[in-house]
Amino acid sequence: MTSPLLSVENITVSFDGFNALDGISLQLMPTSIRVLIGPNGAGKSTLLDAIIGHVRPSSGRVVFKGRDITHMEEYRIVRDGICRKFQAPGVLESLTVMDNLNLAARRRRECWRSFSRGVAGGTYEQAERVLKLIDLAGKRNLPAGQLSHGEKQWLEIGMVVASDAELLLLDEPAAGMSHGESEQTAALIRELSSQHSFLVIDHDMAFVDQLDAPVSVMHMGRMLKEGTLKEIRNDPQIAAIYLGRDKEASVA
Amino acid sequence: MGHAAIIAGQAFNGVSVASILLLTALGLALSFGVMNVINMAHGEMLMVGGYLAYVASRIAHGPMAFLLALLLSFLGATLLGALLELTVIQRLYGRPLDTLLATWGVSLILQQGARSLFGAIGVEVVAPRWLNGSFAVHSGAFAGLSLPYVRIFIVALTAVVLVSLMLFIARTRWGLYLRAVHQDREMAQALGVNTRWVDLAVFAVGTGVAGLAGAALALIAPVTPTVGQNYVVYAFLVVIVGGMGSLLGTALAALSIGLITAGAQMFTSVSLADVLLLVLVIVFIQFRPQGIVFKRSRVMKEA
Amino acid sequence: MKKRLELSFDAAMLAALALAPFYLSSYHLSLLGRFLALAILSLGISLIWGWGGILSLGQGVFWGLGAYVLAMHLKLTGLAPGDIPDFMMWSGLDHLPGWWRLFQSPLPALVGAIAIPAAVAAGLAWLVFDRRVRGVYFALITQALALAFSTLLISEQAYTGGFNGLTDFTTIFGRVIIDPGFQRGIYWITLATLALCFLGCRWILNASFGKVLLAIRDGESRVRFLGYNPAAYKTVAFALAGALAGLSGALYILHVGVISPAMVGVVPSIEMVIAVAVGGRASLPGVILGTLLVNFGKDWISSAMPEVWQLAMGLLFILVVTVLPQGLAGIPGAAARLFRPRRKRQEPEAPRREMRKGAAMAAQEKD
Amino acid sequence: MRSLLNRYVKLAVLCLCGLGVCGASSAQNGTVKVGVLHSLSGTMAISEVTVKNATLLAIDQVNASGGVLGKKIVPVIEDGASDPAIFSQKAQKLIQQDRVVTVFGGWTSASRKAMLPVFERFHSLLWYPVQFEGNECSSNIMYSGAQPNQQILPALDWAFEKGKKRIFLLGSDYVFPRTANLILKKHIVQGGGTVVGEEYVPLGGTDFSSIITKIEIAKPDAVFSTLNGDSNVSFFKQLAAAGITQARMPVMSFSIAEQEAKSMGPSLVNGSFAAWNYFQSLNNPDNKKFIAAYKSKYGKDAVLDDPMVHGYVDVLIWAAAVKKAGSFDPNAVRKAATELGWTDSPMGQVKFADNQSLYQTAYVGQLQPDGQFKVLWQSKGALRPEPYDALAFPGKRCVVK
Repeated sequence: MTSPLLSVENITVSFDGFNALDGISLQLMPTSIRVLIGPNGAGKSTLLDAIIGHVRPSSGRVVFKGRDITHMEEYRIVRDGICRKFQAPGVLESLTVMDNLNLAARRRRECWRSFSRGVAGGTYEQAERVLKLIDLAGKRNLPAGQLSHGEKQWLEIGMVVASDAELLLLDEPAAGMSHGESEQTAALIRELSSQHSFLVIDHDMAFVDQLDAPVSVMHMGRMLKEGTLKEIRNDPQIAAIYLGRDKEASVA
Repeated sequence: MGHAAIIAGQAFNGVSVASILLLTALGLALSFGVMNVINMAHGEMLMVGGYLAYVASRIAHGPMAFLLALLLSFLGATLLGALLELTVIQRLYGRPLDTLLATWGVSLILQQGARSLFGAIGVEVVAPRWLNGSFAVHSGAFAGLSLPYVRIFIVALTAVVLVSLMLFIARTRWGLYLRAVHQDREMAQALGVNTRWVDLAVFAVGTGVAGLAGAALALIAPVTPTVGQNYVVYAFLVVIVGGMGSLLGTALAALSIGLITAGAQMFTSVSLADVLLLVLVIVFIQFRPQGIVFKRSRVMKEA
Repeated sequence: MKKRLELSFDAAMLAALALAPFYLSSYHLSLLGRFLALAILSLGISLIWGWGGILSLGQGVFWGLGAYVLAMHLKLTGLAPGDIPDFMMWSGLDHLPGWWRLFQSPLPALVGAIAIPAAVAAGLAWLVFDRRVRGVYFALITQALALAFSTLLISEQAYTGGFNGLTDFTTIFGRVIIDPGFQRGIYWITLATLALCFLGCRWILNASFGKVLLAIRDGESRVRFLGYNPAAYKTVAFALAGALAGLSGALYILHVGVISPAMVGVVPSIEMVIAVAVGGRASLPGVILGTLLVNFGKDWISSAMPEVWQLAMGLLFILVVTVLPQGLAGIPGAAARLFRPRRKRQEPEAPRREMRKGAAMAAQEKD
Repeated sequence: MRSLLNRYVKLAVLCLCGLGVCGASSAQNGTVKVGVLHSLSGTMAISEVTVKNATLLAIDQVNASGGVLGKKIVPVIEDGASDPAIFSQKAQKLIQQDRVVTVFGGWTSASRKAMLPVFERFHSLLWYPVQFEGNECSSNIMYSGAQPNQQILPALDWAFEKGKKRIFLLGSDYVFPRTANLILKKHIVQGGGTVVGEEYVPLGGTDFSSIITKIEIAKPDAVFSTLNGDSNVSFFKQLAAAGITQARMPVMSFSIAEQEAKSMGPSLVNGSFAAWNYFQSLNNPDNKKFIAAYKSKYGKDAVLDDPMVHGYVDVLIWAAAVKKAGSFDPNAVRKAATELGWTDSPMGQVKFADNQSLYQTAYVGQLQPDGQFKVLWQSKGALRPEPYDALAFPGKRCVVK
């Protein structure tokens, strides 16, 4: 049996006495996809925050590739191989599409190595490859700020992919996308899962269905259930939570 | 004068310095917390308040005239603040650094305006007779201690303003709106809070309180076109130390800065005490970059 | 083709400036020289503010450090052996403090004038940026620093010359400063230094460093989550700006012959920023132009109508920031947009985007 | 495109500079230009504008009496903006662009120190009207303001005469107070007194609470104050609020003259003391004429004080020296000025000593409710100016080339 790529062990995160994450655990194998769903405020984004070091858990630990990364600096965690796409599109608006990808693909990320003009071997090819993958080759020299909302989402997924991290955290990658776009996104993620692992948050059940991956349901900072989407859909307890609290349940 | 009297006297001096700082910083902290705007012309609101108190003291006479002056300073500075918000600040929401520069421009214009109207030489507001003299202790451990009534008045005024602002925010409907906008602007907007009005009101009231500070300051110092500049840099430090948008944090920060300054001035020169203060602030943010009072928010938005 | 045209313009510009000693009066040449020295400082401000999004209201501190270090050297070279500077005498000192001796010889003084401000800038920046304190907070801290620096200079009169500052320099590197030929030499040295700094800045901004800096301005957290350490990049940028400021200060006093606390405090520091804003904060040629225009303008207005200067300055601040955030360098672009048909939807959407960005920044400030 | 345009603009700037050269003016026949360089903006404008007015009054009077050497004097007024670098820049402009024959101006020592190298480089002459800390002696400056031995030390003599031996030194944080206090300390100790405290506040400082506590602890016989400008108002207000009266602890100020007293409101400083070389209340015919002329030019409510009268006297002495030398050459003029002999002036008899500073009388006055000083004491005749105090700076001597 291979060891898990990521192992979240019993993590608690509290804000002013309120536990956003309440002793949560999660394991993720290499080259696998896991989907996180749950009503608003369940702590999904906070879990991603905790993994990548954006918030610090008050107890528990995060282990990545056998190393405890709970108290590592964010940028070191990223250099270690975890990359995240945030909920709101966060492309770098005054850089061109290509520069966005180049920055993400760069391996030499230390400041003192940033004064050379040339791009290190492989970076450029990597960026080119991703550019084709996300279908923005025609807009390579456009400032990212001028892209449409869907294109920005794609570019940001592209940046995460270009970073070549082993674990990619995607927070609502399909939000605001048309039906066709989100289908394409799901296909892309499935395709890439042969090399990367994904932890995906999304509300759009059609999208989750297309990912065809195990689903974990979160509620009030706890892990409620894990299983296939079908199992989850048929669980009366989960239906109650969704129906009772969240209109989005109607989508499911 | 015994040691106890000296220490008590200096502590009181620290509190009285802190009071003016707090009155100045309250508006800054409020508008920074709610609108993410730092108004570099805030010091000039102090100056405007001072000049209005001067004008009022010229027009009205009698024992209660100074209370009228306070009212006039507050209202005048509030109106000016509202005008500033409508003409300049409003156009620059979301560009906090540019707001800084534009409001610095406003402060230059206000200073020059004051110079043209009142002259470069400071004017003086004579304290009302009931504030003359001081509260003196003649016997016991605190013999020799004397607390000027003017300073006691300033401390009391600050306490009243602070408490009423806190009550206003905690108890009234407008306070509720304010807290909502402070926590999540977009959500508040979606829930039907008119954020434009909240912004305007917060900014105007904040400058109004600074005007009050100016009138209070006029009791112990001359009103000059540049009087605000002396205070506003320290008020900025108070906001940094206090944490964004927290009245309690601002009050604690003002108090600590006042007391530290008063303490340091006893052992070293006034200039070195100022330098020491800045060093302490930089050391402080190493430990608490978010300030004394900071609520960790669940809303972690990312750019 | 376009590149060649640009290059020839660069050369023409440089030639026009290099020949200035032959067609400008001695007074105007000395003005131009000191403003060119200031333009070096402006390049640094453009680096941190225009590209890195770091607004510093305390550049006068680093500028002043450079100026004071060189001024100390100049003061020492003008002394008879065993003598101490006059202000030390009337402040009650009877011998030269040890750390003054550091700058006795020219090389340590020249290196110190650049390295000391750079080191101080780096130290401050690291302390602050590593704690993720930035934006408005950083601007306010640097402003307090400018105030503290000038207060300290004034109060330590025995070591710094106090309020009067340091003045009355006679020789440098064995040459007599007041010699007109030497003045011309200083002008050319200033111009050459400015040209070199300009090229240097352009080079590092075109390298990945510049891209990362720009990226940090757009979204600091985003850059951090791409595996970069923004604090390190910002610290390096700030140290570079500090070095440029120090160099600028050192050259400036060769033209002016005096450095005093009044030239390094809160108000001069913010005037340095406005010159950059007028020129266009993110355009290197723009900031040089802005610096020359604002300073010549100040010289002219303050001669013609002194009381108007402060009003003009205030209006300039407001107008540049609200109407012309790109500064003069933005005028050609704005003009071009006027004559070209507008893109659909792009224009009306812009303010809303700003607003959203503002809200995000508000939440992010000091995150 | 953008950068191209920038370059055009830059070239345009250069052309403008070039035009500036052609526009450089030169003196016409029948007139001669003099520079008047004071801060008309910034923190020092308060004080310096009045000196500028007095200087202009004197120029008017000289012109009215036919000018000098048959030429009308044309003042070129420049603003030093309270910034030493600008003082140096404008001094250079006056000498090089406007080709003035001499310059009247400066107030702070910082501005004088910044201008000094310029005047030495271009061999021009500056007339400096304000009392200062001494320790300077340039052949290109005429120092008409008091040296320490003409203002501060006489005040100390007077205090000792009155039995006030425990002195608290308080000043704004800049060069004049610090150096003045250094000299005072030596003389206080030598005269058998005690320095019970020495404190400085940053220029423009308004909070004196800690310092007043220190004064209360030290219990001095008198406070010697070299506070500048508006800080005085704060100090006196807070002193009064703390219940300290002038009768209990008198303050001797070296920077409060009639102007300051007027703006502070005389009631605040009533009863405090000051030492100067001129008070508006001096009773002599020249002073009466001077006051009348000034009021008719600048309004009935105008008050006059020491630096103003120096700015006025400087012009008159310069004109006399030019006549004596028969030339506007700075070198000839400064020589002639030291050889003029005693002249009557609003401040009594004065003359320039060979060290280019002014012989003048010291007065101690007490502020009256009407804002005027009552002269309590005056030195025995005009005092010889000593730029270097013999006790504090032994072995230093002023020799003008």
